[in-house]
Order: sequence, then structure tokens, then C-alpha cells
Amino acid sequence: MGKLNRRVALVGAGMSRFGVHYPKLRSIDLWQEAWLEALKLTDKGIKPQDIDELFLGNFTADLFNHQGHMAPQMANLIGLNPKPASRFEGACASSGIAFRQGVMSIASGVNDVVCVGGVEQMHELNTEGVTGALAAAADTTYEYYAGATFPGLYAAIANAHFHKYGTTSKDLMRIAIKDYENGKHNPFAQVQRTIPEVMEKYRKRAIQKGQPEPTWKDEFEFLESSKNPLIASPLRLYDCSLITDGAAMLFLASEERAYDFTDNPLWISGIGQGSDSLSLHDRKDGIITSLRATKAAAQQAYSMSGLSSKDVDIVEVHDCFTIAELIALEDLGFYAPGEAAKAIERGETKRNGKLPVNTSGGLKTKGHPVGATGAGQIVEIFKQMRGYAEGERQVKKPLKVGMTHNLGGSGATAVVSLITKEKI
Amino acid sequence: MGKLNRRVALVGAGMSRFGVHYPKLRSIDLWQEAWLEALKLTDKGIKPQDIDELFLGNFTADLFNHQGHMAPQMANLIGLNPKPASRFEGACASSGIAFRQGVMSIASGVNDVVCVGGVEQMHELNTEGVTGALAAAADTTYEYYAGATFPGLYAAIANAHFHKYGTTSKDLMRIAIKDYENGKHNPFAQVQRTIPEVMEKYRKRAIQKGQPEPTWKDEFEFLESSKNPLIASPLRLYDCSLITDGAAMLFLASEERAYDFTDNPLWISGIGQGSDSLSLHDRKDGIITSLRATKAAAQQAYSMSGLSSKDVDIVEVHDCFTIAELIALEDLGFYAPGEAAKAIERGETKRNGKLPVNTSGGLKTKGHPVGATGAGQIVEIFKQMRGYAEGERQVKKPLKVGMTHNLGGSGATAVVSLITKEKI
Amino acid sequence: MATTPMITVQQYFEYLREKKVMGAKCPKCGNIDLPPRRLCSECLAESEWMEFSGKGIIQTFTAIYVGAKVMTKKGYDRKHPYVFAVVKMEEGPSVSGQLVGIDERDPNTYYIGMPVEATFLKTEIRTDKEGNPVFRWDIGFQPVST
Amino acid sequence: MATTPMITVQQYFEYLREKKVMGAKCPKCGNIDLPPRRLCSECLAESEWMEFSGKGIIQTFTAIYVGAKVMTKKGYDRKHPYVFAVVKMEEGPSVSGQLVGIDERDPNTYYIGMPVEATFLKTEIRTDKEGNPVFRWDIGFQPVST
Ligand SMILES: [Zn+2]
Ligand SMILES: [Zn+2]
Repeated sequence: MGKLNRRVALVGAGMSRFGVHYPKLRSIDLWQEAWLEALKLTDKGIKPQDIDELFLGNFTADLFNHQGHMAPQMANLIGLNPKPASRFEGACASSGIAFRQGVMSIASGVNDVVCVGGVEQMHELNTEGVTGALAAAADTTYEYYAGATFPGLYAAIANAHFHKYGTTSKDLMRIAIKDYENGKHNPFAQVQRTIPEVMEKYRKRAIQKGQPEPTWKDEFEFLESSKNPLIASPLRLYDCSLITDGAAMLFLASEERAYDFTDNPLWISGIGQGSDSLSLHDRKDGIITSLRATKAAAQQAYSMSGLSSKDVDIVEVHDCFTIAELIALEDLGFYAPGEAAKAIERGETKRNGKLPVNTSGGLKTKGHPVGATGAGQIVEIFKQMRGYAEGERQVKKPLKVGMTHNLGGSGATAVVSLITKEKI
Repeated sequence: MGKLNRRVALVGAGMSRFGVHYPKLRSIDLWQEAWLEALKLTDKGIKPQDIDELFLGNFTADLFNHQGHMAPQMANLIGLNPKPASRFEGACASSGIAFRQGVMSIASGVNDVVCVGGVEQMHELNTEGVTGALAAAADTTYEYYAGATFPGLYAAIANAHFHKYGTTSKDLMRIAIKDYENGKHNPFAQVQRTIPEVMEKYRKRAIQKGQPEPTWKDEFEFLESSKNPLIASPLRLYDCSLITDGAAMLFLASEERAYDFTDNPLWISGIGQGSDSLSLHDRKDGIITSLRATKAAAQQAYSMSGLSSKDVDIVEVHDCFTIAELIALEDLGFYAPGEAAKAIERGETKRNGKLPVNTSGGLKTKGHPVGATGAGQIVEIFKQMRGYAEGERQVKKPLKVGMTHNLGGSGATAVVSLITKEKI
Repeated sequence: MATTPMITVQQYFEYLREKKVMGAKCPKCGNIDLPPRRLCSECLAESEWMEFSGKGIIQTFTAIYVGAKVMTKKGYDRKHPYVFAVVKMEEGPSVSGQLVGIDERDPNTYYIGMPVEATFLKTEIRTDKEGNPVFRWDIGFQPVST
Repeated sequence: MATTPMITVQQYFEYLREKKVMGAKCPKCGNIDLPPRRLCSECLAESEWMEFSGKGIIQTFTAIYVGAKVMTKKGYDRKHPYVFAVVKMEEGPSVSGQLVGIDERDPNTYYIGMPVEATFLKTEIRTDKEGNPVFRWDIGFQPVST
């Protein structure tokens, strides 16, 4: 138990531009764009005939677009019918789940080559509609009528973390500043602008309108201002991820078939998934400053691969909110509980720091098309490890081990993957 | 490819009562009931600690109950957190998909023992709401505004079959009469009443009200009467499945662990899944009198097991509408295209006929809690093959090979399983 | 064809609004798709727009008595069903559409194999901020005018 | 305990309507659950109803400025947030509830560790066929009355 009966390789990956696309581009259109992009980064090409099955992550096209049963539809668009095509749902971890199931299907002996993807088209609804749809990822029986929203649940986690460890809003702001800096260099990101650039935009606009020029002395002062309103205390606008339309796609192959698609496959050396109560109030022993699902998923991935957090060269963590990035770094074992904030302050998680975190810009700037997010994280790790990351974003140090961490809801689902250059 | 790297056994199964349960019993309650029932039929018992992962089928609690992300919630109720828990969706084939992925996860080496389940709570919405939610399983971009409904899509299939093969409404009525006769003997079924008993009920009611006594000379005359109104020509009320609340649960184990739970495991000897265009109009070569997804799924299951349709002793097919049962018997290879109706007329598919079909009563009487249907079919095959089917329903001949066939939408997904008494 | 718009769902609907049935043709393998697809359904090459004649024959149909909400809102009910049809277009592909211009209650007025032509049906889907109705246009079918 | 109703979601809400906080206690291992569960969260044995005192302390909270629709309908908005709290009950388990009876705009009036007691909050969820409002009752919290 806990081992893969066959090695599984990642041989290609790509994503559509993440952004505000409705109605110009719908799920159908974004998915085809992801196919074309993934094809570009599959060295020797891939054909529908090569692919045995589709694993599709999607949170709730049911509520966003009144469309369920999307997997056969997406399979049809890339020529896969009548092969198996299934949708996987675990809120924001939907395509992380799809990825893990795709890996297991190859290890099982049933499949040799699979396509894993994710897609979400959120802008068919207005913001109130999106908030309502996202609420379906929390416990609607016992949390929703208490007023829970997604920012609210993570804000409650943040307050508990502040209380226990002395973490501050300024610690969270450093995370936002770093992720916006990364997103600037990602041509597929929804927001490609640093926080200082955002400030500059406001300054220019004020001057243009003949209003008094804002006098923020630094990013922190800006992030404490009314331009960054509270969403759920202590979380403000720039602590939160975006509402996004997008799709991402990956190709996986057995060791025997991997070299048909590339001479440089990456290897899925560890993978794990954890679960927890849907409601925050029901977490074991009342612990909410740490997510048990992340710890369980990481433990499985580390144990399967024989690697430890010390071996990880780069990681994409699920930063639906700044506090989620901070806690993930603790739960994944990079820092002791309550210690991540200091490491972030030292700059360790910057692009060319000791542990680059969310070089893609993360969910806060790359965007968060819920069901495509997990697959999108793997696209970034693939690009970084293969040297395909665009421009300044490419990490310069050698990258032998990459990790992704994909969360669902307020931590009821977590998927962790370890991707390596070498076979383990 | 196409083989399981490890044998997988079915060691326990059970289901809640299917029926109209909202608001008295919600998904949470039905799921716990399914656990208690599955426990009863797991000879040596099973504990949460034995189980490595949950595979949950659910179509759209998103639309029915405004609840997504159900797998960790259901895992929590049976003590499985922080183990992996995922939801699988393929419309009415959701738990069929969950079952296949659960089987692959054991074959992959990652899991030894898994829980597969399905749950759907449909009666929180009224009939118009349910119809609207079910429409999300068809192509809402291109079919919905043309007026497509689920009965409508299968009615269009029926008309094409009538046109091509001379099938008649009377052929379909024979299927309904047989399934209602089976459902009468299933204490977990939503409707436990034969068609003659339904007629008798109407007769008594008329007499009671002082109205003229109906004079139907047989079931067919009743089924052609206004008591069986057209839903979408040629399909009438008794051709259609029910709106149902329910849950079902299965326990699977690797060969090494199977005997910890029972001395008489059944074996998953073949399994397959197929897909097709979501929209009916997009089916390959315009063929809609046969479902390509079923054929592909069956071919995979037969090929994996080395069995053929001739070896099958009992089958639960996806009879969301009578026409679906008829076409399934042709697509699964039991009868040549256009020949199933004659075999049904000869009585071959009756409970003690040559090929017992839907001894549970099928989706039309047992009920069709969409996401629980596939798992529910396996519960019936388990009960029949282990001799646990209640009363008269138990098939008397020896049952060595059982099959289930679970469809999604108008045939965009199909899952076929072959379950055997002996290891193959 | 750099000047033509990209093949998207939205552009297909725009053409329907202009009362044009625009499918797609693959420049590589010649395969034709309706609704159009950016990637050819046969070979996944990038397709190009192609106008359809609108003519076809009924491949299958059903008169629906318990209807979709979009139809019951238009007044169809158990006493007055509407007809959903799948039509095989003369260019090859099939498409779904409502069948109008027949007597829905008289099954002798429509049948498999019946020649039909495209018509364009509008449905109010919502109202805008000023309260004005917003419409969507879909392909429908009617008997061929003679 | 054959005469008591089965532990279901609906029965829990019925008790809230009667202003009773009813959790569950496992006769086998003594574990206590709130909201109640038919199957004990520790050992899966069948639990029994147990009335709670309603008293607890705030485990964590947040003032929500961009609220759930159910709350914006009640008039909360960016200028007047509401407070969502997780409360650890004196019997052991925690539960979510809205915190009322404090000044939401003054963060000094509520804090982690603050003692609170249950109150019962009603929300209109729909209207019945006659147009009368249908309510749902939830557990909420307020500062302990002294
Ligand atoms: Zn082509
Ligand atoms: Zn207990």
C-alpha cells in the first residue's frame, strides 16, 4: 500500500490565458486553447489516438454555467470519445484530485497515457452569484446560515493564527507583495502588475482627475489604506484570490510510453491526498491554525517518494488567501508552526530565494479558475523544471524536485504532488 | 494496458431505503443509513481504520441542495478523515465512475481497502426544479434552448429505434410491467407495487368515489390510457424512472485483504467505461439507436475478463427509460440490434428467465437517486450473487457472473462491470 | 483567413442573431462541423467558418408534454406540446432545434425524413439593468417553404 | 431510548426552533457531538440526544464586510459588517454561529476567549403557497448575560 505499481511521467503541460473571458470565451473555447498550449510544450507531439482516458477537474459548472457532465463534452472537443472521461470534484482541489486519480490509473495497469485537465468559467455570474456558488464548497447545512463566506472562513483561521503565534497583517502583506511581483512576469496571469505598479496607477489617476496625490510611503501603507478594503477582518482585497475563467491541461504516461512524447520526462515521485471535516468548527481537537488534510497529503507524498521537505527546490502552494500560503508552508514541513512569517520576511520564498514559492504569481495574480487551479499549478512546475518559464520568472538555480499543494474549501481537501527530474 | 495489476474483491454492500425522504432524511442521514446496511452484509465487519479512501458518486448536490465538495463531508460521517475522499461526477453514471476509479486505485498499489458510495437528495426541489437540474446533464449550450429534456432525448432515441427496427410502444410496456413486478419484492425500492396492483388501486378508488369502474382488459390497455400520460412521445409516465432520495455503499479490497472481511468475496473481473458527445445530435455517423459509450465500456470489460455476453447470468442495466433498457440489452451484446424486443416478449429477461434483467426493479421502481444509482446496481448484484436478495426476488439458478451497466445523460457516459464468484 | 473572427461559441450565436447558419470546415481534411468548432472534430486542425444552406431532414423528433422551463415560459404545456428535433443538414452534420410551423398535436404533420429548413428563434433570457429584455437566438426548423 | 426521535439533521433544526441546543452523546465511548450525529464521530456507535447548556467561549471569529446573501438580505453590508464566530461549547465540541449583541464595528467588543451563550436566530428562507414566510432557526451567540 501507498506505492505506485508503475512509474508515471509528466510529458506535456499547458494552460489557457487565465482572466475575465466570458462571454467572449466559454469553457469550450478555453479548453481548446489549453489543448493548443499543452501541445506546444509536448516535445514530440501527442495525438488523440495516443490518449487512453480523460481526468477532468471542475468545481461547479453546475452553478456557474448550469452545465454538469462536462467530462465527455471536453473529451469530445479533443477527439477522445468513446474513451473514458470523468469529472472530479473537490472544490478548489478538483483538478489536483483529477491529477492523482490519473496517476493511479496508469499505475493500475489500465491506462498507459492520460490527459488530466481542469476548466472553470466563473464570469457568467456576477460577483454575488460567484460568492453564492463558492459557498457550496463549505458546509451549507451548518456554516452558511451562520454567515460563512470563503474569505470569512480563512479570516477566522487567520485570527486564530494571529492569536496563537503573534502573526500580523503585515506578515500577510509581504506574501501579497511577493506574489504580485511574480505574477507580473507571467504572460498567462490575470493580473500582470506589481503592487508598486498598482500604486503608481492610482497616483496617476488621481493626478489626472485633479485629486490630491496619494502619499503612501511604501507598499504597506498602501495596503493599509482604503484602496485595500476589508473583506473579512483581518483579510483585505489584496489578500484574496481572483475570480477567473481558465483551463489547464497535462499529459501523463507510463514509463514505457513516456519517451514517445519527450526525451526529458518529469516523474511523479510522490502524491498524496487528505480530507477533513467540511465545516471549520468540526476540525479535530479544535485545531484550525494548521490543516490536517495538508499534513496527511504531504506525509503520503513524502513517504511514497522517500523525499523530505528539505529536498524541495520549488513549490506552488494553494494561496487562495495570503494566510493559506503561510499555513501551507508550515503544514508542508518547510517551517515550524508559527515560523513561516519570519522566513518570508527574510525573503526566502522570493523567486530567487532559498525556496521559491508561487513563481506563477499564485492564485492571487495568476488567477483562480477553481477547477483548473490544481492542474495550473502543475503547469507552472513543469515550465520551471523544464526551463520554459517566461522571461524573468524562470528560477535560475537547478530544479530537481518540484512540489504542488492544492486545497479545497477551508481545508477539507488537500492534494500534494512531488515531481522530480530523476526517476526515484 | 487494459488489465488490472492486482485483483480487486467486493466484500460488502448495502443501501438506504430509496424513496421520498426530504426533509425527514437528508443526504447526511441517508449516507449513515447506507453505512449501517453495508455493515450488515460485510460478514466479518469493517472499521473506518480498515478503509484507505472514499470514492463518492454524486451528480449535483450543487443544484439539488446547494452543496458541493461532499466527499470529505461524507468521509467525516463514517470516520475516514484525514484519508483521501473525492467526488466523481458523470451525471447518472457518477457512482459507476466512482466504483471504477476505486477499483483502479487498489490495482495501482496505492490502496488496499476502499469505500465506494453514492448519494443524492433530489426532493429538496420541486418537480420543475428537478427537471431543470437534470437538464444540466445534457448539453446546455446547444440542446437546452431547443427544448431538450431527459425524457425528450430518450424519446427521440425511441422514435429513431421504432423507425429503424419496427419497435413499438407495446414492446416498451413489457419492460415496465416486468420491472414493476420485480420492484414489488424489493423492500428498499421506492415503489413496491406491480402494474396490476396499480390498476387495482385505481379501480378501488373509482368505486370508492362512486365513479364508473375502469374496464382495462389488461396491463397494456391501462398503459395506453390517460392514467399513463405522455411525457415525451412515445414515452409515457410508466416508461420513466423516478425522482428519488437515496444512498448506496460498497467495500472493495485487494486480494490480500479481502478475506479479512469475508470468506466469500466476489471479484471485479472486468470493468470498462466509455464516453460520447454530450449532445445527441453530435453522435458519430448520426447513430442514435445504439450507444457507442455502452459498447466501448462493454468491450473493455469483456476484454479485461476474457468473458463474453454468453457468460453473464444476471444483469442490472440502466433503465432510466424503458427504451434505455432495450437498447442496453442490444449494446451489451445479449441480442442483435433490433432483436431485444422479441426476447423480452418471450420472457427471457424475467426474474427466472434465461437472463434476469433488473431484478431490483430497476431505476423505474427501485428509484433513481442519480448519483447513487450505479452503486445501487452493484448492491443488487452483490445481494443476488451472495444469496441475500429478499424473498421471491432471489434468482434461483446459480449465479457465477453478474453485470452492471450504468449510463450518464443521453449516453455520453457508460460504465460496465463484470463481477464473478470465481477468480479469473 | 486572418481577418475572420475566431471560431467561438459566442461568435456562432452572433451569426445566428444575424440569421446566418455558420458551421466550420477543416482546411486540412475537409470535415464539416455544426455547431462549428475551432478544432476539427476529425483531425483537430484549426477549422474555418463555412456558411450552411440551412436545409436538412428530420433525423428524429419527439413531442414534449412535460417541457423545459424555457419552453413552458413560452406557453407550451401538457395540452400543447412542442416538438424537439434532431436535423441532419445537407452539408452532413446534425443539430438540435425546435420544430415550428407544424401542428404539434397532430403527429401526421411531422416525421422522420421530412425536409426542413432553418429558422431563427429568439428567447428572452434575462433583463438588463434598464429592465429591457435580453434575447438569445437559436437555430430552429420549419417545413421547407414551397 | 426507543421513544426519542432518531438523530437527524431535521430533528436538530426542530429542537433549535424550540430553542433547545440538542447535541449527541455516545453511550459506548462517551464522546459528545454538536451538531448531533446519529453515528458517534469517535466510534460510529449509535448516539443518543443530549441537551447542551448553550454556554461556550469564542474560539475564533471574523467581521465580514462582503457578506453571504443570507446576511446582506438582513441589511449587513460593507459599512455594517456582521460577525461570524466559531464557539467552543462547554461540553467540548465547537459550532459555527453569528455573534450578535455586540458592536460589529468595534473590534474591542468581541475577542477570542470571550464567554458567550446561545441565542436562536431566525431567517426567512422562502414563502409558502399562501405567500406566508417560512423560517429556519439557527444557533447564534451573544455575550453572556450577567
Ligand atoms: Zn480536419
Ligand atoms: Zn462513541
